[in-house]
Amino acid sequence: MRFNRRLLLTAGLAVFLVVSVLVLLSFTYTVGPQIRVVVYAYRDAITGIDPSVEFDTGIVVLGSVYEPLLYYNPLTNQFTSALAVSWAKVNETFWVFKLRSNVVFHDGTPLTVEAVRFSILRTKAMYDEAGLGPGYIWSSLEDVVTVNKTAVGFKLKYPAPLDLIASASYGAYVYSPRVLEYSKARNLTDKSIRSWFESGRSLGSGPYYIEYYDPVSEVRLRKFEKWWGWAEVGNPRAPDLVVIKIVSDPVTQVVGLRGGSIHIAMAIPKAEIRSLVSEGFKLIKQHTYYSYILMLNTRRWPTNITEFRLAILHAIPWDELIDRALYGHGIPGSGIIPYGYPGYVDGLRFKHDLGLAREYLRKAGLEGSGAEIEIVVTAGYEEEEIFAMLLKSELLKLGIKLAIRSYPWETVKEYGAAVWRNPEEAPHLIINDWWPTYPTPYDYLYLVRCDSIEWNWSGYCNKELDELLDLAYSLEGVDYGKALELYRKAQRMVFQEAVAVSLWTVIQTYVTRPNVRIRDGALNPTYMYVILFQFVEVH
Amino acid sequence: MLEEALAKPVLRVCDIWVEYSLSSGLLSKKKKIYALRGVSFDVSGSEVFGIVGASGSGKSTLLKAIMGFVSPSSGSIEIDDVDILKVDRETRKNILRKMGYVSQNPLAAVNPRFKVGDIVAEPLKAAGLSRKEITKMLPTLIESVDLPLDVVDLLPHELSLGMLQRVVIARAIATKPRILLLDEPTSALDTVTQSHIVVLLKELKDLFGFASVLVSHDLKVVSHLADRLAILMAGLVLEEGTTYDVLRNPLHPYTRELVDSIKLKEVKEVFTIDPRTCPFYAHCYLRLEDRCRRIPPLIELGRRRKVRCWLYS
Amino acid sequence: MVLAEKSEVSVEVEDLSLGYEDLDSVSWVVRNVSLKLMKGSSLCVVGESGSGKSTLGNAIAGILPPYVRVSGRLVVEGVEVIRDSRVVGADRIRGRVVTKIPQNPATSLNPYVRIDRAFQDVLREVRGIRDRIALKEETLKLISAVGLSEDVLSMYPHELSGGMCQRVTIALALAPKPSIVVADEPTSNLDAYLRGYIVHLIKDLSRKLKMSLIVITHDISIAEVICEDMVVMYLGELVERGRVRDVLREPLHPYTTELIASAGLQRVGQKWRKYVSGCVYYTRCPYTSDKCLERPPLFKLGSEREVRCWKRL
Amino acid sequence: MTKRYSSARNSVLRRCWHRVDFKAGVAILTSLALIALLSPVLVPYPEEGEGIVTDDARQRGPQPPSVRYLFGTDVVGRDVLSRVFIGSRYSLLQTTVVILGSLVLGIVLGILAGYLRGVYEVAISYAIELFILLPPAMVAAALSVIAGPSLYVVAASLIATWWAWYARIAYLLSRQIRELDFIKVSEALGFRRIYIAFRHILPNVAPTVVMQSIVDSSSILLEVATINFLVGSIAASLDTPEWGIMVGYGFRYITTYWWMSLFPGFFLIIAALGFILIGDSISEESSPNLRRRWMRWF
Amino acid sequence: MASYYVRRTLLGVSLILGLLAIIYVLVYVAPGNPAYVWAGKPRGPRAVEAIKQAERELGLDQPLYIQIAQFITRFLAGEWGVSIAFKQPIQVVVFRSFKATVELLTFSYVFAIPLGLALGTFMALRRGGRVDLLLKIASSTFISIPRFWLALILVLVFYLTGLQPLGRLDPRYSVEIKEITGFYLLDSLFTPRLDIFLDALVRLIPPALVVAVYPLFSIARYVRYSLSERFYEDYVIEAISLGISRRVILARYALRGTIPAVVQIAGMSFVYSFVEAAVVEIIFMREGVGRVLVEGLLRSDYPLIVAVFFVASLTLVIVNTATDLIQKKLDPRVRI
Repeated sequence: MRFNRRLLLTAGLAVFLVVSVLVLLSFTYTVGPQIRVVVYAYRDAITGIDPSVEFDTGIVVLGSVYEPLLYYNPLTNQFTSALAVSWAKVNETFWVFKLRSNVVFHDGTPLTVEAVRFSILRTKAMYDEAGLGPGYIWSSLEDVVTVNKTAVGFKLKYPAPLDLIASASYGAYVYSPRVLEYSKARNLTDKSIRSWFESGRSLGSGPYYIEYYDPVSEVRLRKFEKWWGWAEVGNPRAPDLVVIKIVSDPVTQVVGLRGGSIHIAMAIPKAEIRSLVSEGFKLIKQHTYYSYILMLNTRRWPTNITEFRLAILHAIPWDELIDRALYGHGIPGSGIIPYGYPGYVDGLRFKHDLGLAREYLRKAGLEGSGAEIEIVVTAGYEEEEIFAMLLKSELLKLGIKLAIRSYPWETVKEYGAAVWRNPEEAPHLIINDWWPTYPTPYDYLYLVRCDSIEWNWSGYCNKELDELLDLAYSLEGVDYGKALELYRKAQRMVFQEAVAVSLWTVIQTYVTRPNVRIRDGALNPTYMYVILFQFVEVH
Repeated sequence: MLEEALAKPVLRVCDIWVEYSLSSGLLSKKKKIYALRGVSFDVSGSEVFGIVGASGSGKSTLLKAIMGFVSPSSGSIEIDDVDILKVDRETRKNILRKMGYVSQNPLAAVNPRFKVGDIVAEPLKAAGLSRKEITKMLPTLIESVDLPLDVVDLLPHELSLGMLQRVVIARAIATKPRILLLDEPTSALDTVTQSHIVVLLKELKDLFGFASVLVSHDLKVVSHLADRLAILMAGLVLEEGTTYDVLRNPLHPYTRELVDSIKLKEVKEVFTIDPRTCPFYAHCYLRLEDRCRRIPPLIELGRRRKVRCWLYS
Repeated sequence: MVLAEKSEVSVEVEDLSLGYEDLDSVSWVVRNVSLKLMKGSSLCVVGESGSGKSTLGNAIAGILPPYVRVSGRLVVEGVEVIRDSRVVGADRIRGRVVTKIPQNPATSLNPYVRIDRAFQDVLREVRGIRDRIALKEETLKLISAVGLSEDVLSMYPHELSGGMCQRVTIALALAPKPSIVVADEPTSNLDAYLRGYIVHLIKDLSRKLKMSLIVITHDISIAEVICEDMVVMYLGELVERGRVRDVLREPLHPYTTELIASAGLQRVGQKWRKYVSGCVYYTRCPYTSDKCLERPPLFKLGSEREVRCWKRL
Repeated sequence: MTKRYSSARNSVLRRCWHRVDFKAGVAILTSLALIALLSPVLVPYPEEGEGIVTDDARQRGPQPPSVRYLFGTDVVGRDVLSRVFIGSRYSLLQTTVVILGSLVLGIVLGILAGYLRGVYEVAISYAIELFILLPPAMVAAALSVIAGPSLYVVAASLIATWWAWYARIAYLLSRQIRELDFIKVSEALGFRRIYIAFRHILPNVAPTVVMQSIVDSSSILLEVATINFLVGSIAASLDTPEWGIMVGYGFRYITTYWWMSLFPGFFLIIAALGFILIGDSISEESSPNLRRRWMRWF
Repeated sequence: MASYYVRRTLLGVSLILGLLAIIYVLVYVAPGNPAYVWAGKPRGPRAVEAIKQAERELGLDQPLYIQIAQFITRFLAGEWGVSIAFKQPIQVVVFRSFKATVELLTFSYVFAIPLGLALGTFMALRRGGRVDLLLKIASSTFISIPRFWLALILVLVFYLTGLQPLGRLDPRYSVEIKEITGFYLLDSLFTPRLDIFLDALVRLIPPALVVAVYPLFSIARYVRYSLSERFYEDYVIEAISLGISRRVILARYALRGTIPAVVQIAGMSFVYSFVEAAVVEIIFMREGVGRVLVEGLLRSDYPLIVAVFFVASLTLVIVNTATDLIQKKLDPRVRI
């Protein structure tokens, strides 16, 4: 067997070569500095990191890189200072914010009044000019003016709760105007600024800066030593390197967490949490305003019949929902504003009562008609799917056939909005998962306004309700309490019409490795999935 | 009377040129290769005209041109005084039905998924005969080629090559054609089967009295069947005459070698053919220096005897 | 292995049967054949396709496929190849003692390499020549022995004509310096014109190199030219054996008669007769008697003549 | 020598019957086919199999395999065995539809390209080359975005790419066949081209292509499943008891309820193996050299 | 000879153009609103204007053939647009992940192809024997296992053992490595750091294993089949009769004709794996083209889908063309 001998010889030689190369290389081996690393497994891809435009998952990155003027905690209803140390409403349409003095941006330039003006006007302009981003929150703003070197003034067109707006989780970030130079842009809305940001650069004042940015797989944040707040936070164990890993698969999150490739996981399968905790992993529960809202198509037969809608809502096994779909990690919905949010009304709930449902069905004249309806859910959201399956089996008892269609989010959105163009094309039921931009009840009730043709998937239009909402909104900056009262009233109207109900509000769970500690300040319910890493300790 | 009938050709092929264009490249010019260079002959009455040539001499192309499988670039092919290259498609098809065609490889000549009966019946069907008439005619046809009757229900792969060739012949004579074109009918067969087919063809010719053109590389086979024959090389007719004359007195040096080859005498192999010179130039033992470089004309030596060699000019 | 003392016998076949396995049956294609070939002599195995002559030739050349079944004995140059229903020594003779000239020259050359590479493989592997210059010299010697020029060496097989290919395969078969060459239908895929050339080439080379030659053919006229001894096979059985001269002058078996007649394109023999067990030739034999229903033994007529026919009795 | 185009096909099948692997393949596929046909009466919980979460199921919740629930129950309590068995209908039907669709399309277009000359040949053969290049999963993905994901879209996109393979075979074969004498003779006899294409070329082309499709069927099954897994798990209703989707669905719970995706995956493999065994036997038996017994011979 | 290469390349180019046209029709002419997506899904007062602008840019108001022509010119000029979902230029998004996928696939195939060849040859030589039977069953089973299922089993194994190298590199190393080629195995050698190399290698092996299974066994099966056939080719029998050794017959006679087809099979499955490897990439937390495609799908990112589609098909055209050229090189008879 000469053939084999030669093969063996060649293989041996190859192995020898490889080994010798490796040995040679090992001489050049140097040990890198030991650094604190935290790997945070996030579920979705990052959709952008332009602080003025980003309106989606990019907040996970932006939250640690940029800072607004204020932070707001709705649970305690308290503002804390961020870049502004103090603020005051001078009159209904003029606010003044005093800036922190020792702040520098990531390129070393100091925070100035001009920077605030630049950032906020750009955010507003991006929306006004190109229709992009969350700039509409500044629609009440007329101009930003310099009061003095350290104080900035906001001139409004009409009264608005500017402290809330300035603490919004989207669209309120401040960054250095030097970006104009870096990107060689000519004006505020120049595309080159966007591409400068999106290519993975940051110019904020936060505790971390972006070192590497790949929106599909990972983002690496480096500790910004010159951050003003390190002394205040007093966390010597804060990570030097934060890796935000996009781990879309929950199983991989578990596997990675157990094996040590992941330190903080936010999408652990709910069924898995208990056993992980028993193994010593730490569980952190976070209250959120992330709600799943069921919307009923009011422009298509048979859901255009109010009684029929009521029948469906009474067929939902409400008591089972949280347990079955969320494994207990949720709060039952009431009305459409989530628990703990301004404007929340307790007790706007339906009961699981098939008898009553049959009654309604008879009233609708559809008993035993074998009506067929369809529900659209977002693919990959197991809670929605389980809900749909439960509903399906309950409706079957009423003789109603429910077809479940699941689509990617973008498609769901198209189907939802179709209710205005062609109601027959839109599904009878559709689930929208929703969280607020800045803490106003208007944000939720916006879902059922006539002019909200993009998000009002019920196709519900009630001029009276719209007027009520407009009034409440205009009162927000003047009399917040009165405004809330009106919002509650509007919510009751929606409830009676049975056009949209909140199914549940999510309790977000994070599971961390034992050597990672998340301090209290790291989580804020208005910042979805954001962990402020300056409050994370690595042991 | 007889003379007259014989003199009136059934098939007259006149100065046929066939060219293939061989593109050696996208950018380079197309090369033209002539498969046939001005071939003429005629066949009359119930005569068998043989064409002998080595592979690549263009002999199969000639039959294909007559059948219309390849179209000549110039020349005329007349059948009963009608030039089939000039008539419209319908007329041409009708004329072609007067011809039978037997090819070299019986395996390729029949549809392997047809039963023998269907294969033989195909020309009858094309002629527009009814099913009844066809079934009536089939047994006689099958018997006329010495096949047992039960083959009609067999598939081609269940027959031997020799039997299959008989099936092909049966198909060719099904419509009682005026002309039978035989393209190397025996070259794929072994000697025993070969002799059977040759004998069969002779019998059939006597029985039906069709004219035929026989093409083969084997002078032996051709000389057995043909009344007259032509020697073809590189698309040129080198010699033409009655079989008797050619075999007894071969004029062209190539013909001489061919006659020798029947007796398995040692002959020279022809390697290279320059299309611009006399095709046999490189191998001719009688080479007449300069003149032979050019292609000699076809010289007529008496009645029905032609040769293409400078020797006789 | 002990080489038998140098004897005059080159190939000895004793009661050899060869068959191919099929699903659950064996089809025997060679049945109880015995023959002897003396050193330096030449033998022709003649028979039509399906007579098992190629299988016999392959057995002698030592290339039996793995699904073959054997019985009897085969000794080639003192090496026992087949013994006790087993192939035992094929790899000892193949390429060392025996080589084969294939039937189909065009497909028998490695299409992926140039001709010189094919020669080098053989010379290096079998003759153990490693030196590049020696390789080149030897290749040239071989190629010129078959009358080819040097430029063939740099060509690929598909660029060669049929006759050239056949000559290359002949040269390849000579390369290992075998003492026996088996030529399997060396001319069946060639133009009639070239047959004589190849036949004479093989004959001359075998004489010159003092090799034993076994020619397998269906054409008895080739046997006449090339061989001294002759074996006629029909359906796997040896039906006649003798000196070529004697056989041709006075064929004893009706099948031999038919073969000779077919060489002259004459036809003898019966049309179709139902097969019965007994004489294999019963179906086609013109002279049958009741005796033919029993299998005839091989009658010995003198030392050199054998025939399997009752007629001789 | 011209190749023989017919090597008695029925005898190939007859020969296959003597092979153990062929029998095993047939046994696997027959039992799967039976399961598919009879599943509504065969399975203990047909309703759950079709995707309905019955009250019973809700009561029992996810349970590991046991005597009562041989394959366990899924995350909402449905019997996995019922789902897998009923799922065989979807998976096998989808595979069959894809094979038949691409066969018909491929053979017809291939013959047209191979027999008709000129523009048709150029256009169709270019289309063949082009469509072969489209990765089926990508086409499925793109179509799912456009037309909304469903099993039909997956089947359609597979047909859209797979036909080209069959068309290529049919094209090359019929291009060879059109040069054969019996076609030329038929043409000379004056038969219409369409008659020749269907009477002469189709019967000679179809068996080879069909044979190839049998050999391919395992790849198609797996490709269907893979696409369903990829596209389906992001974009099809989890009600559908298709194997690929079920594996994808169960995959989310693999660390806790491993039986949810293990069993449908297992059936997928068995089915693919069945197709492979049959395909292998056929391709070995239809080749004269391979069907013989073999030992090392040189 | 040279003209064959020219013609084959021209065919390749024409196929690329054809592909672009198909992709355009598939993605842009379909229902949905490409202009809206192209404009970045704008809202607010100026949205309508922005969409109009995008429509003009895309030429959606033109007849179809002009649209296609415009699309092709735009695409070939490198204007692939900006990813809707990720806001980055598409070239950046695609090629970043492309490198990772190519690294994974190349690594798998570098081992799978020779191993498959060797295994197939081994089986062909022992066809009918017990070893062959065993290997045949094994390889049939292995190619019956869908890739996602195999990955899934691996995940289960990892979960149970608790050790698993996920991702492409330890995060610590990822800030130290010098990105030169984008292939970490090479970059770590350029850096040069042995520990990084080993880390990258260890993390590469498990996913590569999953990816390699299919090509390995399908090549082995093909080689077994085609080699066994080839042993009966006239020229192989002739070589046997001349007494040439098995080694030479295998290498220069039998395998020679098998290799082009093997290259073709490997090339095809290599490109098809771009998408199929997505599962593996997702599970092993690696970047990759397939993953980008899936993410793009979820967000109806038309320009991105088009680009991924195109890159994959382009690779296939290149691989196919290369295979044909190799085939021509290996088999002098090929003529088109």
